[in-house]
Amino acid sequence: MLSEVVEALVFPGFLFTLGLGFLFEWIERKIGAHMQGRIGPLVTGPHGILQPIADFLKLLYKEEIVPTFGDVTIYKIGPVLYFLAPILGMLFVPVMGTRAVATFDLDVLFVIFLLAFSALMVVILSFASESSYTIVASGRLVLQYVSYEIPLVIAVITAAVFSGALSLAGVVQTQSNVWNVVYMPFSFIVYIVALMAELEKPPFDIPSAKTEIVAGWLTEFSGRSLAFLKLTKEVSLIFGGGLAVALFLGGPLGPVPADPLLASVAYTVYFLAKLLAVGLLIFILRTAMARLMIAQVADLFWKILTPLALAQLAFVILLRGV
Amino acid sequence: MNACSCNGCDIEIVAALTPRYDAERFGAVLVPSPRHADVLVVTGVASPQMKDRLIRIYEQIPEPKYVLAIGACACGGGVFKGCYNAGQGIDNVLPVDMFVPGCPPRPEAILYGIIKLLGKVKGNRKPS
Amino acid sequence: MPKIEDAFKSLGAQIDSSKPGLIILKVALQDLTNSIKTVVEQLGISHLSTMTGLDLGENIDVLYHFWKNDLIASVRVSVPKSNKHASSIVEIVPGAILYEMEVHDLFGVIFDGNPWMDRRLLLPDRYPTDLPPPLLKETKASEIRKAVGIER
Amino acid sequence: MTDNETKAEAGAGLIQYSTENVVPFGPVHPALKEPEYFKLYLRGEKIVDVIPRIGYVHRGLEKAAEQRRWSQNTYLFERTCGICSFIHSLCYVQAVEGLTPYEVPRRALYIRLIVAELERIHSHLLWVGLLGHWAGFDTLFMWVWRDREIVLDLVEAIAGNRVHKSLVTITGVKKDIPEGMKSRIVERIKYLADRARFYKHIVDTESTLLARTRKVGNLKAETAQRLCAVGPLIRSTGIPRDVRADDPYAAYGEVPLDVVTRSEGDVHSLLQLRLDEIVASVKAIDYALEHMPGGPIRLKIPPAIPAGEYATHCEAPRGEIFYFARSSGGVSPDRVKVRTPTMANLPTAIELLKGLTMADVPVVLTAIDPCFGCMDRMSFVNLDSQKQWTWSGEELRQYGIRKYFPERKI
Repeated sequence: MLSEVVEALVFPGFLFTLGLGFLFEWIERKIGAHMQGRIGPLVTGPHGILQPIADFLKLLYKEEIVPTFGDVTIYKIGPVLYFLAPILGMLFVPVMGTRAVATFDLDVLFVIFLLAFSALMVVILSFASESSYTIVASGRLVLQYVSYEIPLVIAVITAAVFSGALSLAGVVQTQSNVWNVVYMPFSFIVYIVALMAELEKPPFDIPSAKTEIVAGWLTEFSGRSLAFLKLTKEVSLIFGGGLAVALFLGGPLGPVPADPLLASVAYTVYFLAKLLAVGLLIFILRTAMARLMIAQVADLFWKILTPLALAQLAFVILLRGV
Repeated sequence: MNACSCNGCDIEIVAALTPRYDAERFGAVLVPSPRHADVLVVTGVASPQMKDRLIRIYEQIPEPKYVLAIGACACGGGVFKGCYNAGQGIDNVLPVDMFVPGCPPRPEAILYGIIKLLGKVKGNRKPS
Repeated sequence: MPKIEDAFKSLGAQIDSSKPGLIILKVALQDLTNSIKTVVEQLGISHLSTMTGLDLGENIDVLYHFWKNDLIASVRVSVPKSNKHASSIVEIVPGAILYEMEVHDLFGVIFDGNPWMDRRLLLPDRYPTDLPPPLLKETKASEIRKAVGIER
Repeated sequence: MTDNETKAEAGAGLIQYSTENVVPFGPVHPALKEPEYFKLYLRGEKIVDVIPRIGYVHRGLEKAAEQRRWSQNTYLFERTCGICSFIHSLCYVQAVEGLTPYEVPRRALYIRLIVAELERIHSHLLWVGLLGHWAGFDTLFMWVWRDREIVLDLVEAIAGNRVHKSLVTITGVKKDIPEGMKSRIVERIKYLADRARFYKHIVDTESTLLARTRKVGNLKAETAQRLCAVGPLIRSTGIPRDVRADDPYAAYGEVPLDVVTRSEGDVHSLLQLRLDEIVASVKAIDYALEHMPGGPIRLKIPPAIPAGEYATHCEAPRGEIFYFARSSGGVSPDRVKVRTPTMANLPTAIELLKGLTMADVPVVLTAIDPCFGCMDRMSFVNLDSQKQWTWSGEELRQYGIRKYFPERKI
């Protein structure tokens, strides 16, 4: 029983995800800076690696201003719920081996629910802090959410249908020799684009557009809640990326030595490598694009990505059926 | 924040963020909302029209907050001393922690001001 | 260029030979609008660069500067300080609306027919209405500074 | 309608619900983000009237100039605007030189032209970078501003200061361009010309940026002409109005310069136009450097300026800038009038807003993007229901898109 708790709390669970979250935020800032010819964080820690942690800690002990006219209770508990969703999700992503920490049969559906839950939590949060900016931001959030949710779900379902299993562990097992992405490159692309929309990475960072509506739905948050919200953005990148790895890139599978302990280490290394690859892909795309207008985002998703995802699903069903 | 400035200091502040000077090395990043900010960077002579808005913005920043006055105008009215619509510098509007003189100060001087401010922050550990 | 210059001569403008490309046409207050109309319609000079106010002691001169390729032609009108009223030329040159507001803010000349005369363009909200406009010679900058509250 | 209205009690007369926060805190793009405020009057959906309220950056320069001596004012007027500071001092000095009988040495005229064109390149690069930042394309912003440093280095080598050059005196120039520096300038600005062509390529091909700039806020030539617009704004509608070509000052008479115009009048053509102008400026500087005559660079003149009046104008990066100086023979001026290019472009901005429906307002504002900042605050008065509410520029965008989203084709 103890090893279950340790696994949940320390290794592939809570602390591991947090560490990865800070690491990936550092990678993102560094890559973004270097692509723009800058250096990025340098002073805090070796090559500025401790910069995200320093920002997080600084925000923790800053004063927290709670808007009186907003819905105060949701304003207080909201960030914590929003923070828990991806953390919980990470428990279902197989890291150490084909079985994740807490896998049960229909966890693909549960994972989709978690994705949807964190998106809607953002909308509730932005309504809770009643300022003219956040109301506008929530309008845009809903619009963006509606546009990317359908293709995202279709992409995930395609992978599950093809592997014939509704649990992530099952999907990973069927990919032992050939990764899913070979059969369904389009749904992988759709998944990545939809994930960037969910994480509000440019070109889809309209709800929290820095230059337009101040900080969008983040405007009213400060101190601890802001610290958690920023961290959640990174952690949900890890969760989303982990899902992409599990569904399309064969999870932690790869040539592995026999001895079980060494095997789990090798699995983790594969998983981290693939996760890093997905992360790099997103970071490079993020720096190379301008921000789209909300109407263009809806156009992009409804007119291009959804039919693409459906076509891919049909193709996979045909392939599977025959 | 532009409290009635001629933009000279503003473009030098923005230049301090671009590749050649890159304030992000020290972790200084543009933050879109006062709620997220720690340091309020003010330029300009704080003319009467802008004074009360300057104070309102200052109040929206959570503790511990610092004010960095950049440019001769922010430090003491600068070349516009005596103009009928120009104040005498930011310090009789807000409690200023760090002055960066110069019209406009070079981006290196602005970075030096930020680092000195960081030094000051380390000095008093508990929020003021 | 000569065509426009002697057109202006016919309207009675004095041309200062030492400053080429600069024509000043002195006009009485009441036929301001139709002289502007002749400049804009007959001579085809439609670009009004700006309007300048001058405080000359007993009356305020308002100059309308027009620009056409290499010529700056200015129509000059002097408004007595006793009743500072002039007719607005917004119908002829719509671009003049802000310049008139500016001259109104800084010199107090009221342009009848300008839709936004009651609004302020440049002065701070706290500028007291009883204080004379800033650019008149008699108002001292320190007076304004005390009234507007930037000096104790 | 968004929740602000439902929150305002109905029928309680003119309810003022506005966060009344005019100053755009958060240095979104500090160089251009100066505070200003427009009041739009609506008849139902259509905007009937627009009232500008600027003056947040009004410091009373013209009054202060009357208390300072002629030569001191060059430093004062240089600081009306940080981005086009040299052109302000140049235009002021030319206005004063018009009053004096002295002849400015030709070498000084050439140096003035070179530094003025360098400042135009710096201002255009700044604007292109900030437009990228405004559209959320930070990479373009960083790259363009990195290249802008080259221009600032050159200007610092010539004049000693990056932003406020303080190079110009009445009838002359303070510092000379030594022979050795010429080759360095030529080689550095050649690199800038290639970068400008590279950015033109990006602006044309990057799909996300194109989506944000093509067909945004197109301005018709007739409106621009009627409202006395100036500079790139009017040149983007096809009218070649440029003081450097029409009424050449400094050495522009002797230096060949091609005036760039486009026809669509939208933000995309403004971007193209400014990048083309950078290339044209580079050519002009090359020519001026080669044909620079020798001789003195300034004259010593007595401080008192003979009585008289003179008006002159120059081509600032954003359009025609106008100076009027009147002297009563004394040591300090009797009256100095300044009209910045953005003041001339403001009526065009207002005219474009009128007749628009609320939905199009933010789109058009990004197009005009006047020098003293983008509109960040607008308050509406609905004449029918007498309700008044204030939205940030962005809330308009949101309202517009939600209202038009179904049938609007971007």
